[in-house]
Amino acid sequence: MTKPNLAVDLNGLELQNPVTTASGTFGFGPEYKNYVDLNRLGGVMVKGTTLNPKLGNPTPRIAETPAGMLNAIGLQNPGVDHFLARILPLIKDYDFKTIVNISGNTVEDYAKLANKLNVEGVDALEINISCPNVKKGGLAFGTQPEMAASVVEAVRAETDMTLITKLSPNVADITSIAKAVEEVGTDIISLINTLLGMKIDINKQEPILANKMGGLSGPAIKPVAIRMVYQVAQAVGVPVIGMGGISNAEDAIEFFLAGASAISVGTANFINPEISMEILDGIEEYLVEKGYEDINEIVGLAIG
Amino acid sequence: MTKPNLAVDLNGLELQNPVTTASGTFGFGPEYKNYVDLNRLGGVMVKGTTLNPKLGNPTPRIAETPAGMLNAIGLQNPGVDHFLARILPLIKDYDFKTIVNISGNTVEDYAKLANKLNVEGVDALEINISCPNVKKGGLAFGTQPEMAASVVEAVRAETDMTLITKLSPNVADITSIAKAVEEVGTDIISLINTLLGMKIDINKQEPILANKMGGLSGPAIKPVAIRMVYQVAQAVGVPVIGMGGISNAEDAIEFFLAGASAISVGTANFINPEISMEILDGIEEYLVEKGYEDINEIVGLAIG
Amino acid sequence: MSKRVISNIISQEEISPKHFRMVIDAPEVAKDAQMGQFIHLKWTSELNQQDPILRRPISLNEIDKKSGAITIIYRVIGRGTQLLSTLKSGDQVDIMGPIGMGFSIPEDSNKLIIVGGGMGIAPLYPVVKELVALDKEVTVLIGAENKGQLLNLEDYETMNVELKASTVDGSYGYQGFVTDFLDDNLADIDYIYTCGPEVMMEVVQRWATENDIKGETSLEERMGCGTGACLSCVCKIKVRNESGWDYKKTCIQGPVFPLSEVIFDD
Amino acid sequence: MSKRVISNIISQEEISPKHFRMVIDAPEVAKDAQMGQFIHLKWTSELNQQDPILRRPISLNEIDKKSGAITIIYRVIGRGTQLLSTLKSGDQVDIMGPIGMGFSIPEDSNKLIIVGGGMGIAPLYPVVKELVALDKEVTVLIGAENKGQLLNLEDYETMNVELKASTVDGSYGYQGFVTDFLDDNLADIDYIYTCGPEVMMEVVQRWATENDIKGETSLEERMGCGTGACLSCVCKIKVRNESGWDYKKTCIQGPVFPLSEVIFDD
Ligand SMILES: Cc1cc2nc3c(=O)[nH]c(=O)nc-3n(C[C@H](O)[C@H](O)[C@H](O)COP(=O)(O)OP(=O)(O)OC[C@H]3O[C@@H](n4cnc5c(N)ncnc54)[C@H](O)[C@@H]3O)c2cc1C
Ligand SMILES: Cc1cc2nc3c(=O)[nH]c(=O)nc-3n(C[C@H](O)[C@H](O)[C@H](O)COP(=O)(O)OP(=O)(O)OC[C@H]3O[C@@H](n4cnc5c(N)ncnc54)[C@H](O)[C@@H]3O)c2cc1C
Ligand SMILES: Cc1cc2nc3c(=O)[nH]c(=O)nc-3n(C[C@H](O)[C@H](O)[C@H](O)COP(=O)(O)O)c2cc1C
Ligand SMILES: Cc1cc2nc3c(=O)[nH]c(=O)nc-3n(C[C@H](O)[C@H](O)[C@H](O)COP(=O)(O)O)c2cc1C
Ligand code: FES
Ligand code: FES
Repeated sequence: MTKPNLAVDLNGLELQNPVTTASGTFGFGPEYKNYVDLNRLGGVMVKGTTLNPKLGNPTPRIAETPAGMLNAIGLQNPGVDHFLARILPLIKDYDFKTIVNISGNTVEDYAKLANKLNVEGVDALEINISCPNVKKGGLAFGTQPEMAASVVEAVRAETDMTLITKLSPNVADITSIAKAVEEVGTDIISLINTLLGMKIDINKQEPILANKMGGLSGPAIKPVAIRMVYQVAQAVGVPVIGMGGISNAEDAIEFFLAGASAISVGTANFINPEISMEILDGIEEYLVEKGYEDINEIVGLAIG
Repeated sequence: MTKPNLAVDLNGLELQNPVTTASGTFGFGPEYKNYVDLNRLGGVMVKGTTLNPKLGNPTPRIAETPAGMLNAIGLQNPGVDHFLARILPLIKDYDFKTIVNISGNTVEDYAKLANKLNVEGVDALEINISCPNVKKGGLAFGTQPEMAASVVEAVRAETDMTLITKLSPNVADITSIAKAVEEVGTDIISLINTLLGMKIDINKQEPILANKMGGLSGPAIKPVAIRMVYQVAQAVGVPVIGMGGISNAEDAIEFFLAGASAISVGTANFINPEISMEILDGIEEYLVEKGYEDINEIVGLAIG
Repeated sequence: MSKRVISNIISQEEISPKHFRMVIDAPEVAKDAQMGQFIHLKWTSELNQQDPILRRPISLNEIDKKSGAITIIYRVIGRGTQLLSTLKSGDQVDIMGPIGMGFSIPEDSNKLIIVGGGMGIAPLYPVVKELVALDKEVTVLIGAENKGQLLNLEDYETMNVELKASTVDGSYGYQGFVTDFLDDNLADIDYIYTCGPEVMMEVVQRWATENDIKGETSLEERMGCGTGACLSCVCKIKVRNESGWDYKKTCIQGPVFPLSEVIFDD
Repeated sequence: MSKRVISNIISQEEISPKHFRMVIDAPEVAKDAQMGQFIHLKWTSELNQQDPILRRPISLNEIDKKSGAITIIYRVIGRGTQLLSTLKSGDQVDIMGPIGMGFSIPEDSNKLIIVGGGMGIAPLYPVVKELVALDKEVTVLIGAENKGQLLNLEDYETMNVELKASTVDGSYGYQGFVTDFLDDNLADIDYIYTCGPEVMMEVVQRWATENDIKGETSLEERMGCGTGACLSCVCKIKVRNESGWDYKKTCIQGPVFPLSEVIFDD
């Protein structure tokens, strides 16, 4: 029995396997080195990075919900300069692809970030368009096709690096956003980011999160994520990285069948720090069991 | 200890208590008579009713998901004429308010339904705007303010009955839809309907639902529902009926604190057929424990 | 009348790999239960346990009205049945039941046949018991993967019935499918009861039609409410209307339907 | 080094209403564990169990490096601890640990004091044991709602420490708050260790500052990952920068911090 091929080529971004870790849930990678053989990961989407350091929101920053959790971290991060000077050197020699998740409040923020990150060691940028556009009253870039496209266009102008655009699920028609960012040159689309949610403490009679609202992640949102991957995979020509609630290999396989060419593991890392490796092994087992020689064979099989 | 007041006046629709059952999850009411003292319910939103009888979708029509379920019933119902002739007589003498959930594929459908349902025994209409607008390529009415308003306006023109507009959560900005339907005369807003989702059978490599996609309901969606109720309660002046994942009294209280004046129990009826009564009792206990004399005192307490 | 009760498990045993027999103390359910009805159960009495969230429909395999015990036999398929199988005597389950329209026995029938395949044998056992009690001439045809999965085999062996069994692996009886027993020698049968995989029931239906034998079949569909409210469990049943069929609710209008009226095509 | 292990429960007992002591066989964790560190645990070894979904951080109350056993003491607060409390000897839990920066003992300190309130007494017990082993002069001040909640009380009573206890209901020792013990007679103390409700720690911090006593405190924040990745657990710690503070991760940069550097205001 020969081992099935797990390598995927995402429009030029070559991953040794399709298992990546979702931004904000895996730090910069080394946080998990006690639990995971980092060299076996396909890619790591590092914590959302901004132009200047950000302190983030007050605590409580997380709340538990049925089969999920809310987070309102507020993009706490040391800023792109610190990332380049202090963190990138620590991670660039691992075998995983280093994908930097970038966030801004203006189109210019994104462009400047892309410009700064146009360096060796960074393999791709993941553009987080779920951020509020301060010039549009805080409406998230990712909720309107034109705004989403304007960000990607500005980033594209700064770099030839592989661009992944990460879509927000808080929209009526995810395909219109996907098509808009494809048109202006994104190489890959990743989805989904978190659903906007809230939880109230009925004793204190106030929202649990200091920020009141937060992003819902975890198994609870998987059906929404699968649906959106399924829709987007049919609407665009670029490859899709699927995420949202993936907690085991079966979940990951659902995403491949729905049309994802690679997947990201998010909240599940908190529940089982070793899960990314278990998922990788489980995907391989599934392929062997079903007689496939290549992971790419199962991508989109449930479409039709 | 005097019993706290549970009666609520929703812009003219007077419910003996704020516990109602969500459309499509409680039949017409009598389906639950073995389990629930129907006369103790505040209201029953009956199964989505259309102009003509509908057979609905092929099976499987439901799938289980983490802390939730998907459904794609396809609005199977006997049609409004049958409802009026055969079903309304069976339920109109119960103490609960009979609220008819109406669905259409054109604005005219809704108007005709409202016209026919303008009869004694029907206490209010709940306009389900999550349906696809066939004239707009199947885009759901509830995803655009103008389309949503056009439905409510047409219904308003036909009847003086209390109108509840039920919002779809599959939108970027729920408040813009809420404001649009308030402007054209809805008396009450109910939310949320289901989130669009999907599940794939990894052995058969195809979607589990015959209809492929379905509506996600149950505890999984509660954080999204709470967030939307919280947003809408602040954006509009009309009362809000909250629903989405309510499975016990604590969940219901979260919705009141978020700004709902009444609540609907949906999927939880399947899990525990007696739950609506347990929720009613639990709400009363909470009020007593915290020393409130009236349910209306806690509405919106978490806003601020 | 169907009701909801939290009930104690009297016993649970693995009768064959992945196949379990559970006896539950549920006098309120047993009292009203009829053959062919089912219970809709949650594997735990803790309803806030949301994983999995829905109840599971399982047929009544035995109804002991005197002791108030009901017996179910089930196969571990997925998470719901797997969790159910971890329970022990003394643990509790949350039951809705008895639910549905059960089997009936036409007064004028004397030679009756039972055709059960796999887990479909489970709901048929109470029918056989009843027929034997009524002194009818009963032929029992059952088939499964292997001997262990021939449910109630030992019971049937001691009963006054004509028993034929088949296994796919040949570990007991005839090696093949239970439908292979359906030949012309059986054409003088008055009435047929069947339950099993859809492909099997289709064959039985065709044979019954050809031989002009009436009968009943018990169907399985995914269920939400178990009360007739959610419309998730519908099956296609022939009726006299334009399209020739209508959707009926398997939970309360079934699970037992006249064999000739079922349309197997979903 | 922190690792993930599925471990057997050796024993669990309810030591006071809603308060449980659990002993777990976890040699891999015990081996590296230091006083003040914690484990991040899931109440079941079945990770697909998503209700509740997150792990729970609990301090190490005893570390037996020889036998490989670790002990935790916890109070039932919500669903996670409630489910934990249903487990019995032989059941399994899923542990990540040991995690975090523990307590340290400054070499030049001789008179040390422990101030523990409520569940905050739990992580302090290993410190007292260590100090006593090092022949330091130790004062132990503990306070709780009632006698049953004075954790490790019997242990402290047999140890060579100056022990003062308070209860809110007066069921043992002084009736009042543990911080009432903090008077000028204690001003010759070298070093202080504290853990408890935030209001208590604030009082202790103020008193320590006034009397110029250095020390350490252990904090609690809601935790996601327990690895330093998610940034959910941050607390405000004084640093020399423009704003005078920065967020530090309670999980891996804490839970123990220098008492004077903590800003209690969230
Ligand atoms: C009226 C009726 C009587 C039944 N009697 C028996 C019986 O006596 N013994 C027995 O072993 N099984 C019986 N079944 C089938 C049994 O309900 C399923 O095997 C069980 O629900 C599977 O649950 P799971 O969590 O293990 O599987 P999963 O596949 O994880 O379940 C996922 C979902 O699909 C549903 N589902 C899966 N298989 C079936 C099925 N065959 N029929 C209906 N829903 C299904 C589940 O209820 C659940 O909602 C009966 C079904 C019906 C409708
Ligand atoms: C480093 C550390 C050590 C701890 N040591 C102990 C100990 O030894 N004994 C003990 O009884 N408790 C200890 N706690 C508190 C313990 O973690 C909480 O009581 C527990 O998480 C409550 O879980 P629950 O599901 O019962 O409560 P719920 O309120 O239902 O939990 C909901 C969420 O809030 C979090 N949460 C609730 N209370 C706290 C809290 N006080 N601190 C952090 N997160 C919380 C939970 O982890 C969960 O994510 C410690 C906390 C930390 C951070
Ligand atoms: C604590 C936390 C922090 C996150 N931070 C970011 C971030 O900085 N940038 C981003 O694009 N997504 C962020 N996300 C979203 C995840 O990357 C992912 O899209 C989402 O959680 C859905 O996947 P999951 O359900 O597997 O977690 C964060 C999620 C969590 C739970
Ligand atoms: C099986 C099923 C059928 C439903 N049918 C309708 C319907 O006909 N009309 C409607 O407006 N909503 C319908 N809904 C949505 C519910 O009324 C409710 O808005 C939604 O399920 C969220 O509440 P829950 O999470 O408590 O179930 C249906 C939901 C379910 C689960
Ligand atoms: S299971 Fe709901 S109608 Fe049959
Ligand atoms: S718990 Fe995730 S960083 Fe501390």
